[in-house]
Amino acid sequence: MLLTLTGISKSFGAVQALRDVDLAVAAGEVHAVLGENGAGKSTLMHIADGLLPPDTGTVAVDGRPVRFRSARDARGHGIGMVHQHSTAVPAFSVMENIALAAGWAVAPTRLRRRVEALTERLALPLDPSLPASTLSVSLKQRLEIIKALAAEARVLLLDEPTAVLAPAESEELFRFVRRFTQGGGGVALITHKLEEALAVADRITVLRRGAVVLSSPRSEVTAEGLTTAMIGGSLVVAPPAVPLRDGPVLVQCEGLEVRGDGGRGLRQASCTIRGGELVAVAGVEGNGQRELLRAVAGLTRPFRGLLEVARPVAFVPEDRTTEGLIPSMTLTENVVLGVGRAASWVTGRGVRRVDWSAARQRTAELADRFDVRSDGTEATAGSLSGGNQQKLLVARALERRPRVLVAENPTRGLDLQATAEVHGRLHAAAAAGAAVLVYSNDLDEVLVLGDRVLVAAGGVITEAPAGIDRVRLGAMILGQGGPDAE
Amino acid sequence: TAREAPAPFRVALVTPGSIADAAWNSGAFTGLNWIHDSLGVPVSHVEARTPAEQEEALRTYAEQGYNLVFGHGFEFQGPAERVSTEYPGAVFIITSGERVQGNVAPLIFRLHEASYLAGMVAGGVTKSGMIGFVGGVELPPVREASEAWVAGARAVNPQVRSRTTYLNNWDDAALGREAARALIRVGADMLHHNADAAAIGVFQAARETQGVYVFGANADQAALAPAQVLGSAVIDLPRAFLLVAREVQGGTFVPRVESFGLASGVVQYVPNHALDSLVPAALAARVRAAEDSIRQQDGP
Amino acid sequence: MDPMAVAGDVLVAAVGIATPLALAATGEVLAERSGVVNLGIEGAMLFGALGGAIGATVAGSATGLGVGILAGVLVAALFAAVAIGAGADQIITGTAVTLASVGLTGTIYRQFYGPAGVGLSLPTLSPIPIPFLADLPLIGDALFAQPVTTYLMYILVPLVWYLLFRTRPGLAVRAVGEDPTAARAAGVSVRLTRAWAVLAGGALAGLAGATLVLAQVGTFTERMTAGRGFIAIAIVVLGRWNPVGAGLAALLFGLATALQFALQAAGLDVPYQFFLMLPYLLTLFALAGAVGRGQAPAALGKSEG
Amino acid sequence: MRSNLRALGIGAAALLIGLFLLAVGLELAGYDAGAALAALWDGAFGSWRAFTGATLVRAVPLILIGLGFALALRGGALNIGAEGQFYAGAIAAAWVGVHAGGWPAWVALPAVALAGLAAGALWMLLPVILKLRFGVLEVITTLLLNFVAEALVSFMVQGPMQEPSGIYPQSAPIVEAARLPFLFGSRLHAGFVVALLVALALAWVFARTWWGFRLRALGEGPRAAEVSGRVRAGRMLAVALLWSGALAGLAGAFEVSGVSYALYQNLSPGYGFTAIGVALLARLRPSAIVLTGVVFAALEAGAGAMQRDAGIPAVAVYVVEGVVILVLLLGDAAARRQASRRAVPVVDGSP
Ligand SMILES: Nc1ncnc2c1ncn2[C@@H]1O[C@H](COP(=O)(O)OP(=O)(O)OP(=O)(O)O)[C@@H](O)[C@H]1O
Ligand SMILES: Nc1ncnc2c1ncn2[C@@H]1O[C@H](COP(=O)(O)OP(=O)(O)OP(=O)(O)O)[C@@H](O)[C@H]1O
Ligand SMILES: [Mg+2]
Ligand SMILES: [Mg+2]
Repeated sequence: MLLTLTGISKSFGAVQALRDVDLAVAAGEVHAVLGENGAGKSTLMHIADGLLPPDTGTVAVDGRPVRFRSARDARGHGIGMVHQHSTAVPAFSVMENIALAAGWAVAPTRLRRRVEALTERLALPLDPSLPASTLSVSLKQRLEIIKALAAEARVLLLDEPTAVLAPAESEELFRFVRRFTQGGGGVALITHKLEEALAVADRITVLRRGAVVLSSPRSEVTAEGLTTAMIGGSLVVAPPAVPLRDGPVLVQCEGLEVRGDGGRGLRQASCTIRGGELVAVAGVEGNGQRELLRAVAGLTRPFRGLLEVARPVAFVPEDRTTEGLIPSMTLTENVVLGVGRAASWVTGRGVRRVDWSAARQRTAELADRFDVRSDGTEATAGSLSGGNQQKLLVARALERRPRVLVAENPTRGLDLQATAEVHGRLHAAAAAGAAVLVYSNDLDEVLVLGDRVLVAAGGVITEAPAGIDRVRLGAMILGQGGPDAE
Repeated sequence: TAREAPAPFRVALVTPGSIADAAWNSGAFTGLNWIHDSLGVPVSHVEARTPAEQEEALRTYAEQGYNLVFGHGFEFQGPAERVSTEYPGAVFIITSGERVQGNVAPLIFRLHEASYLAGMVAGGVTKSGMIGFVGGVELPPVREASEAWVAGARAVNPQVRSRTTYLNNWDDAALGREAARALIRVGADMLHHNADAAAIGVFQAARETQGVYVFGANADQAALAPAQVLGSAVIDLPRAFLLVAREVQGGTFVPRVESFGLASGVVQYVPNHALDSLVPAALAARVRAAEDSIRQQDGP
Repeated sequence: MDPMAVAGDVLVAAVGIATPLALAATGEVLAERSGVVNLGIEGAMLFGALGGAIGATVAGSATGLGVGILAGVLVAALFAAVAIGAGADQIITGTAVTLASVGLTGTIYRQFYGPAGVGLSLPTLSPIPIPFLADLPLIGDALFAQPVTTYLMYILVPLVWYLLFRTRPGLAVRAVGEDPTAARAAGVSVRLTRAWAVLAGGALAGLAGATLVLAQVGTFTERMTAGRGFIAIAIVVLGRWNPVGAGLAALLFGLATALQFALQAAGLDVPYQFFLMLPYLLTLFALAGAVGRGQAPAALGKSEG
Repeated sequence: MRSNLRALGIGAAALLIGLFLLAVGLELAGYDAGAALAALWDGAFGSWRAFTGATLVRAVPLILIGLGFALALRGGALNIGAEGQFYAGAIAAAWVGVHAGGWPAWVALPAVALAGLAAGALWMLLPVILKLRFGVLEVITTLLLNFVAEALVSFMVQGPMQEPSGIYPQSAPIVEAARLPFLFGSRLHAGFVVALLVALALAWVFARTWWGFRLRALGEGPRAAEVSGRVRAGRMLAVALLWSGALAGLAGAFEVSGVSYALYQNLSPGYGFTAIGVALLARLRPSAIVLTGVVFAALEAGAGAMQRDAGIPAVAVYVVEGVVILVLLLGDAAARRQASRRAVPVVDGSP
């Protein structure tokens, strides 16, 4: 066994995140770890990576017990980790981030060559001199993977590596994972996508509420069995709402042009979205969809063209801990910030006051309704698991009762049940008369969600024909001469 | 020292800055120690840099029953006047003060008389015809000293030109040095100062430059640059302090404007005799004559 | 007088004034890049000055520089123990360390040289002209006929730049200053890295203080640094947290100060207070003129609980 | 609650240990530690007179400036130019106070206070403009303007505002009507009450108002606050900074109209910097700022008493002050660590 975790327990205050968990990663094997949001997957990986000490239990490498005091110790034992959220230093360039993680020398020319060689070998291209802060979420994820692999790890801990990757990128990653295990490495892979786990894993462990509820070889499990184990029952999917016909036009754009970071951006978009419609945008990162969504959300000013958007608008940004939530503030405070003074708990004229007890009460209701699992409404947003943060963001956006709802990758990192719930909410918002505009880098999600599908390619937004299938949509986002992600 | 007295006589001093400045404040502190040693009375000292602290220090001393409180600088005049009405039993002596009011009395040092003599020497010795003065903060006694220094030089040599630089600081010796060097650059070869500790940099600048000489202030500062200090305008603060303290202790003190000039011997121009050769005999004689005539005018 | 010569002399003064500022600011760049604002460098400079004076009294200028550096490191160690070790607020810790340093240097000085004892006058380091270079017109003397401490500054500023931007320890320092969480994920010890950066910064501040004594005034006086530590911190911002930038900003400030005195000495009929404002106003204009637009290290000043 | 008590206990223990070490240090240096610490206490709290006239009088500017500092920092802006704004306020207040002849007190006093507020805000205007227009960090511009303000006061008291005889570097005294009344027959002026009211008001703004909440959101998560669409960062910071300057200006005005009655050059013993410690130690909470303001003021008041009554030289007193603050910090850090056993995210997504 390359890595063995035995009897691991861990609590944060009143929350018991892990309860007597065992997990082993063998050489040549991919061990998938599944579980709903907040099940304790990331916590387990943090313990394996030396970032957190377990309350009880042992970590062993090559059968020998070890005691990690920092990630550096874990690195020393050949363990590398890809975090769920980017751990890149934003002010650093890509290559500096890689040097930091891998312990490489930093002389620029040599470093650049080394990084280029690495990214080429891994088939994960990334411009070494870009500042990390300008990378899109998916490129940040790519950087995470490169960082972990640069350090010559024998064990890779991958915490939802594919959550923000396009299908083609995910396939690249798994090709790499296979090469890695064939070379004698071992991989622990966290994912919410069942088909991924079933496709690449040799062994699957399911966590629920901090405890192992299933652990078997791949050959002995089925998708249904896994689902049941994960959520302790069967998936509840809301019946799709009936789309509203002929609602009022709430979003109208004509010859819209928006400047993006680094020259690219939205070059041309014309669209009309009516109340009751759910429009999904497909596209590879960097083809103008981000600019379109942000312009509709009122965050960036169009450079040219017409844009009319009904108010209020709510926006769910993809980067949930810098643009969405304020990690150091409580759930209530984050909800209050998001809903704004339209909320009933903001009272008075002139000097507006916040009625905190009303806000707390409402937040508790929202958390309950959207199944946001936390230590209570006064817990900080930063203490939530990634999926629960996302649920809070969506709950908060809907609480505004927006006429236009804009969301970027709204189910990134959500478990099956939560994904189904968010989809249901988006449909319900549309059914209630809102115009909903969603971008997802997951083509399947685009197809499932969208009443209509827009395609972003080369900075131009076009409408996909009704009833388009996955293959043709995939061709459209890549094939029409648009610039690739890199 | 144990004394059999119902209310022991006690003396306090409030300085506006550190007593380690080898000049204005250190002289006062030495005076306080002299009082302690000669009269055998308890003494106390506080450093107070802001107007609020200064008033509070005076008030607290009076409240605690100190009989004699020295406020060491003109800035204590106002606070002392305010405090004294509440404590008629205490005597407040304000060095460089302005006027008598109740039991507040100034102790004035006409240091500028000595600075005038220093200026005469400078005016006679300068080769460039340019002299320079470095002031800490532009306070009345500082300005008077600077003006007298220039007047003295012009009395000997009407063609002398002069420059004055202020630091807005009493502590920054490195800045004092830069100010002096800037003066030297425009041709000044005779320097004088009234900048307390910051002036140490002035001496350093003189030591660094051939042919530049410097005059000390407040204390005999020849030791700071034995080969460059031609003389110092000196206040014998301890002597004056002791004099007043004796009177107050003896009950003979009558509030008055007590002003010390050259005649009293409390203010002196002290030449550095090691460099006497640089001062022509005729000039030295002229300086002595001027000194005598000032003493005469001062005289009782 | 020859205007060229006057200008040259002003430049000489500018470089002299800039030297301790540049040294201290370079040290502070190191600390701030690691995410630590050390207001204690004023105290470290003061101790460096006292150490320089005592060291030079006992065993000459070279020893003085060494003792000054050591003294600066000790002050920085006190700061690091409280602000990094215990995770106390950096700004208050720095203020307290400076306050204690003002007092301790004064007390120690009086123990050594008597309560009112100035009288200490040390030989200062004399300028060492560098052959040929010192003969350059205008800038020759200013840049290449300076005391050894200025040449140390010429070496240390690019050295710290190299350290920060071209070596692994430098990368770790910057990572810790930008994003301690990410740095920890990469296996870097946040506290240790910060401690080293602060100690190195203290060494440079100590050297800066010793420079004041040994290359400039030749003696120690209480509070003689007179706020230079705070100016150095402003210079760090002006230099955009880059040692070379800080060196240039220090030069700008030195030039403005030298100019200020030159103008006062020129006997112009303008209230001297306006000349006193000059260096600060000039710096403000430099900032407005786009020089000062920079980004502070993202985790600057945030203590690690 | 229990853990709070425990934290308090640990903080107190750290404090006691630190004070004990300080006492040992003083004894080793040849001073009477007992007498020194007793004088420190007596000078600050020993009598009603000392407490009001020495401690609370000093606390007024510390509290006001500390509140202003906290206001700006809540929104993420660092105002370290309070010293300059204090002087700006003092200049304006002295000017009004000198020229308020014939005004009744109910006109003169508000006029003086308003002058201080306005001048403090005005002194902040340049940093605000430079920040919004050119992106220049307020940390450095406010700091630089301190030096400019000091030179300006020096010019004022020797130039346009010099007292009539033209000898002393100070302004003429302000008229009686412009002097703040004393409270409870002590030397404590009415500015203290205003400082308390401002603290109350600010506590309310932070805890209860929409504006105060958005300001805090801006400080804690600037990007998220802006994306939420609730906060216009530039405008909000400008307002917070201007108020921050105004409060420091008010402190300067009160120092003139409640303590010194004239403009002097070195009116402030560094209140603008000490107050930063006051605000930070209080973790920017207004009620706590009142408390830490009094603590720091007590320390300064006690410092004078140590020189006066225990014969400790001024320089050694600085050491005591510095060490007491460090000891306070260590106690606080120990207490905090005990209280916040709640884990912080080890690796979260926030860059
Ligand atoms: N640093 C922390 N402080 C407090 N609670 C925490 C902390 N980290 C995790 N938790 C809690 O521990 C539980 C497990 O969290 P963890 O991040 O491991 O979940 P996860 O399985 O990775 O979920 P997701 O799929 O949403 O990423 C959650 O209830 C979370 O709120
Ligand atoms: N109390 C307030 N004081 C000052 N500015 C405010 C206040 N409330 C809101 N604003 C500003 O007004 C702008 C609009 O705020 P907000 O979005 O909450 O209200 P709205 O636009 O009227 O309502 P809605 O968003 O529901 O259409 C924001 O930029 C916000 O900063
Ligand atoms: Mg997770
Ligand atoms: Mg709105």
